[in-house]
Amino acid sequence: MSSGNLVPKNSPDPAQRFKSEKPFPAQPPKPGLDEEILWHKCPVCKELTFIKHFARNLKVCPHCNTPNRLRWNERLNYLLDPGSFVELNSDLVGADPLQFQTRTESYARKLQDTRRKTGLNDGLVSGYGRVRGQPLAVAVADFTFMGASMGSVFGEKLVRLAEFAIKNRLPLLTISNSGGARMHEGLFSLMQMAKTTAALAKLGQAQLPHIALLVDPCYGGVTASYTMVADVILAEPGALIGFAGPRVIEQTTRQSLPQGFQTAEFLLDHGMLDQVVERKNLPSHLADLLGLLKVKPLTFKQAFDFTPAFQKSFVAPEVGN
Amino acid sequence: MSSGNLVPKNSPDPAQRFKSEKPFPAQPPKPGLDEEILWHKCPVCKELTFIKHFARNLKVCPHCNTPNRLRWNERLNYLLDPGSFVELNSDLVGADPLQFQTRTESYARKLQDTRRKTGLNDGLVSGYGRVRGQPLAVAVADFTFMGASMGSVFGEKLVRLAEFAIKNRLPLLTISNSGGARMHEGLFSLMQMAKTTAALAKLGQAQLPHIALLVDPCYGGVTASYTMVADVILAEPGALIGFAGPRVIEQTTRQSLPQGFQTAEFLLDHGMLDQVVERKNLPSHLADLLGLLKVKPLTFKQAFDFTPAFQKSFVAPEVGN
Amino acid sequence: MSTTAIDPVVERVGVITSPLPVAPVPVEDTWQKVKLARHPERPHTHDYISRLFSGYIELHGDRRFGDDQALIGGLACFEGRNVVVMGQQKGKDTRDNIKRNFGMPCAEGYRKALRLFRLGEKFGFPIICFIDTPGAYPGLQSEERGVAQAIAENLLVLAALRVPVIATIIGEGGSGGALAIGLADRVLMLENSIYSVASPEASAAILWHDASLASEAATSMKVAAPQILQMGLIDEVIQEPDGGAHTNPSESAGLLKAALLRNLEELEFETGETNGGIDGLLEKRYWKFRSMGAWQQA
Amino acid sequence: MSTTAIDPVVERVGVITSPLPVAPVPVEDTWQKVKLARHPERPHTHDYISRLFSGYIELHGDRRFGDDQALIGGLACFEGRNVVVMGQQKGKDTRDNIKRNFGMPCAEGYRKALRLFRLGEKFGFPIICFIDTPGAYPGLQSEERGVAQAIAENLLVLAALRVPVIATIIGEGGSGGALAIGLADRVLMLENSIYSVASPEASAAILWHDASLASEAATSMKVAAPQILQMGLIDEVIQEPDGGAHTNPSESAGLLKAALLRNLEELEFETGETNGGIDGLLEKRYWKFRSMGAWQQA
Ligand SMILES: [Zn+2]
Ligand SMILES: [Zn+2]
Repeated sequence: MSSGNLVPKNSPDPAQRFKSEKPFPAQPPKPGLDEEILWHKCPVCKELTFIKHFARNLKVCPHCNTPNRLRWNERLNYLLDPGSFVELNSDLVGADPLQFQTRTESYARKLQDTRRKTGLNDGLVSGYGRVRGQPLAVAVADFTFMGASMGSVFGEKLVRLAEFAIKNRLPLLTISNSGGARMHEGLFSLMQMAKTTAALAKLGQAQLPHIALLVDPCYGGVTASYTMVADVILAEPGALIGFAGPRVIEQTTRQSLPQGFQTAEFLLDHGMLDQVVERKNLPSHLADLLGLLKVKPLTFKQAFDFTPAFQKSFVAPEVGN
Repeated sequence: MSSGNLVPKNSPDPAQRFKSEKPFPAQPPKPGLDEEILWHKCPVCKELTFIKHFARNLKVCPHCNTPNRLRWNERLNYLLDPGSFVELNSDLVGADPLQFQTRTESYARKLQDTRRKTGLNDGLVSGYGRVRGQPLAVAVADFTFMGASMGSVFGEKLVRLAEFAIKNRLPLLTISNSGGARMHEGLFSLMQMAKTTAALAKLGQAQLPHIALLVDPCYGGVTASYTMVADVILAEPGALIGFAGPRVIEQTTRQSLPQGFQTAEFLLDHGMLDQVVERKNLPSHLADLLGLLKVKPLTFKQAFDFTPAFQKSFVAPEVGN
Repeated sequence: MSTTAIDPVVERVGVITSPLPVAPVPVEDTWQKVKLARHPERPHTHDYISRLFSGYIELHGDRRFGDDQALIGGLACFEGRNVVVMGQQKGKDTRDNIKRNFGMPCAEGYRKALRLFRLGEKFGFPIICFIDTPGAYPGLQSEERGVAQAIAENLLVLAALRVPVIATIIGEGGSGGALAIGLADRVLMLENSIYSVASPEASAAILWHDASLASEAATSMKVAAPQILQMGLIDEVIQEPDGGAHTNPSESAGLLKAALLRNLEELEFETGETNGGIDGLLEKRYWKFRSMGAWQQA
Repeated sequence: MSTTAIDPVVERVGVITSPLPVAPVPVEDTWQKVKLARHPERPHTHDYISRLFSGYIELHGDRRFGDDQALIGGLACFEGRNVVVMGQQKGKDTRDNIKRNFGMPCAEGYRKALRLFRLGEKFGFPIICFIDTPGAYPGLQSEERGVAQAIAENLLVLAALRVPVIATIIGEGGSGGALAIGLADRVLMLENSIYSVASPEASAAILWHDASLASEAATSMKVAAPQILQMGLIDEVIQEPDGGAHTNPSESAGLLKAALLRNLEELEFETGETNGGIDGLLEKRYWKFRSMGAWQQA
C-alpha cells in the first residue's frame, strides 16, 4: 500500500518502522532486564515513570494517558484469562516469493534477522483463548516484526483463524496495528487484502461476529481490508488509523492536516469506529460485547459443552515478559 | 412532511401550491383555448414565446431552456408512443379519513373542487404504455391536483401499479413532482411512504427495474420514499428536489443557501442522481435504459409473446390538450 | 379500464383499512397532549434504554461520514435475548439538546440506523426502535448528504428486514424522520405521545401559512395516540402514569417494558418455523402497511 | 499446537500457490513497461467502454455524498448481454486529469462502484471492471470519509457477489485502490499494464525512503503482466499491438474484447445450473484468492 510509509507516532523517521520499537527491547526479554531499565520515558509527554508502575498501569503513561505500544504477548496477557491462550499455526514463515533482492537488501536475510530478533516467525500471532471466561479466536499483530506488515504469512494465518472460528463456532477478535502491506512480497501482499476479507465474508455468513481492535498505528492494506468491515470496531485512545500516512498526504496534496487527524477520536467523529476504549477497560468491555453478540446461545453452548477436551486444551501460553 | 411547504420555483407564494399553475388553464383545455393565449411568458427569463412554438419545443423555454411544468397528459404525450397509454385505477378518489374540517377549510369540499377543476380524481395518474415500442408501467404526478401531494389515493395507485408491474413483468417508470405528503389525511399520508417503498421492495425482489424521473418540484415524502430508492434516478434540468423546502431550511437554520441549491444539477454533484436529462431526449433515453435493464430477455419476451391481447390493449389514451 | 390480457391484480386487494370516523377532540385536549409529548422532563430514548435493557453498549457511526448524536443505538439484552435498540435522542438540557440537535437526525443518523438494522439482521437480533423526533433535520448539510435518500433507503430495507421489528413512539413522532425507523411489525405509542405527518407547526405553516395555528392543525390532523389507534395505523397504546410519563419514569418504563415484551414474544412465536417463519413475518409486515389508506371508488 | 477437541481445519488446506521462482528482468525493461502503462495516449477506461460496448449509459453518484469522476461506470450491452461496466478513469489532458483526479478515486468513487455492483447483482448482470489507477487518493477528505472503509467494503461485497465478475488491468493497477474493483472471478492484464501493491514511487519511498528508486522498486517487485501471470496471481495476459496499446487502440480493443468475451462465456457456462451455479462460482472465487500466498513451515 502506498500508505505504508506512515510516520509512526513514536518514531519520526519512517525508516524506523522496520526497526523494533523503543519500548520493547530488541532482544526477547530476559529475566532481570526489567530491573536494568528502571524508568520509562514517555515518548509523548517525556515524563518518567518507574517501570514497575508503568507495567502495572498496562504500559499506559500515567501522566498523559498515552497507551504505549505492546508486543503481542503483553497484549494477550493484559486481555485474556491467564493461561487460556493456545497459539495456532506459529510455524508458518515467509517464503520470499519474489526472491526480493536489491543491491542493499535481501528479503530472505531480513526475514531471518527479524525472526531472530523478535522471537516470532511473522508479524501476526493467532490462536484461541478466553476473555472473562468467554471463548474466542484471536489474532494479534506485533509491530516489532517489520511493522506488522501484511504479507502471505499474516494473511494465511488470519484466514486459517477465520476458518478455525467457523469450524468451532467461535467469535473472532483481531487486534491490528500495521504499517500496511509488506512491500517485499509485492502483489502477494496486496492479495492478502482480498483473501482475508473474503474469509471474513464467510465468517459473517456463518453468523459469527468479528470484533476489530485497532491500536496505534494502523494503516494501509490492513485498514482497507478485514478491519474496517468488522461488526464492531474498537480502537485505543489516540491510536493513529488511516489509509495513507500523514506524510504521504501532505506530500501528495500539499494540504495541512488538522490537529488530531487520523486519531481514533477523529475516526469516531467521522463515523468509522464504534468506540474508543481504554486499555484497562478492554477485557470487561470485550466480554460484554461477546455476550451481546452471541447468536443462538444454545447451539453455541452445545458446541462447547459437548467438547470437554476443549476446557483442558487451554494450556499455559507461550507468553514471556 | 414538514418539507411540504416548499417554495415552488414558479410561485413565490407558498399558498400558491394548492392552486393550479399558471402554464395550465384552471379548466381542462377546451378546443380553441390555445388560440386565445397566443404567447407564453417564461416565468424564469420573462421572455415571450409564441404558444405553438412553445408547445412544439415541449414547453421548454427556447430562450433560457427552462422546462415548464407539464400536466400529466402533456407529459405522457411527449413521452409515450402515441395511443399506447392505458390508464388504471382512475376511479379511486380520496375519502377524507380524518373528516378534516376547520373553521376555514373542508378537505371534502377541497377535493370536490379540485376534481372538478383538474378533471382528475387525484394527483397521480397510473397505467401502462410503451416508450419506443418498449412496454412499461408508468405513474405520473400532476402538480395541479393539490400540489400532487401524496395521500391515500396517490399511494394506493402507485402500489397497485407496482403490483401490476410484478404480475405482468413490466418495468416501472415513476414521474414525480410533489409538494410532499397531503396534510389533510394526516398520518394516513405518512404511511403512504412506507407503503409505496415496501411495494417497490417487492418489485426489486421480482428483479424488475424502477426508473424514477424527478421533475420540478419534488419534495418531502415523495423524495424521501419511493423515488430515491429507484434503480436509476433521472431528473429534468433545473428541477428543484429535496426533503425540506428552502424556506423551511432558511427559517429553521438561519443558513443562507448557495446558488443552485436543490437543483437537479446540485443533486447530481452530490451523488443523489444518475443523470439530468433534457425533455427532448427523454423518450430515446428511457428506451435505451429499458433496453439495458432487461433481465432474462427470453422470460420477458415470453410474457408478452404469449399474451397477444396485450398488443391490442393499448388503446387511445384519454389524453387531451 | 379496457379489457386486457394483463392481469389487473388490484381486484384481489380487499383488506384495505376503512377507518371509522374518529370523534373530534377539543383543541385544548389535543394541545395538552402535544405539550405532554414534548415535556422537557419526559423520559427520552436513553432513559428507556437504561431502564429496560441490560448491558447496553452504544455503537457509533454510519461508516460513511459521521456519528449523528441525534440518533443513538447499539446492542443490548432485553429479558434474556440480545437485541439491537435505537432511537432518536433529545437532549436533557439546552447544551445536550445542541449536541443532540433537538432529536433531529441528519442523513448520517439514518445511515447509522441502517447499519444497525443490518447488524441485527445478520445475527438474528430483533430490532427495538424508540421514536422521539420533531422530524429529520431540515438543513443545508442534511440535504447535501441526502437525508431524503437515507430515509427512503431505511424504508426499503425495513420492508424486507429478516428479523422482528418493534417501534414505539415515546414522545414526538414527526414526519419521515420518525417513519424512517418506524416501518415495523408492531407500532406502539405511549399514551401521551403524538405521531403526525409533519410537526403541528409545520403542518399549520403548510396548510394556512401560519405556524401559530399549530394547535388547530394538530387537532384537525388527529395526532394523539388513542385517535391513531382508532384509525388503525398503530397496534397498541401503552398507558402512562397519571399526569404523564415524566411524573413517574420508572412506572412508565415498567409499562413500556411489559408491552414490548408481550409484543416481542408474540412476534417470536409467529416467526417460529411452524408458524410461517421470517417469510410469513415479512408478508404480514407488507400487508400491514399495504392496507393503510382510505379512499372510495368514484 | 496442543491436542484439542477443536478441529484445527487448517490441515485440510492444501492448494496453496507455491510459485516457481520468476526470472529476474533488467531494470530498464521493467521501467519501459511502467512507462508504457502510464503512456499519456494509452487508451483509458472510457476508450474501451466506447469501443467494446454498445449503448453505454453512465450512471452517477454514490447516493451518499458525491459523484467521483475518477471512477466511472454504468449499464451497457456487451455482445448481446446486459452488463455493468466500470473503471477508474484517467484524464485525456491536464484539465481532464484534474477533473478525474488523475484516476485516483476517493471514498465516494468506491461507494459508487459498490452501488453498481449491487445493481448488477440485483438484475443478474455480469460486472466488467477496468483497472487503471495509481491508487486510491491519499487526501484529507478521502480519509475523513473513510476511503479505507470503502475499499474494505467493496472487497467484502465482491467476495460474495452473486454474478460473474471480470477485472482487467488496462494500465496501472496500484494498491488497494485497484483491488477494490479487482476481486474478480477472472483477472486479466493487458500486456503492458502493471499491477503492484503500491505505485513504484511509493514502494521505493516505503522501502528505502527514496522515491527516485522507483524503477528499482518496480523491478524488485515484479510488477509486469507476464511476471504476475507466472506467479499465478492473474489468469491471463492479453496481447497488445506492437509498441503498446496506444499505437493502435482499435486493435488493442479488439484483442481485449475477444479475451473478455471468451472469459465471460466460460463463466456463464460454469454458472449454468448443471455446472455448480452461482454458489459454485462463489466457492471458486473464494479459493482463487484463498490460495494466493507463499510461505513455508518453519
Ligand atoms: Zn506521557
Ligand atoms: Zn425562459
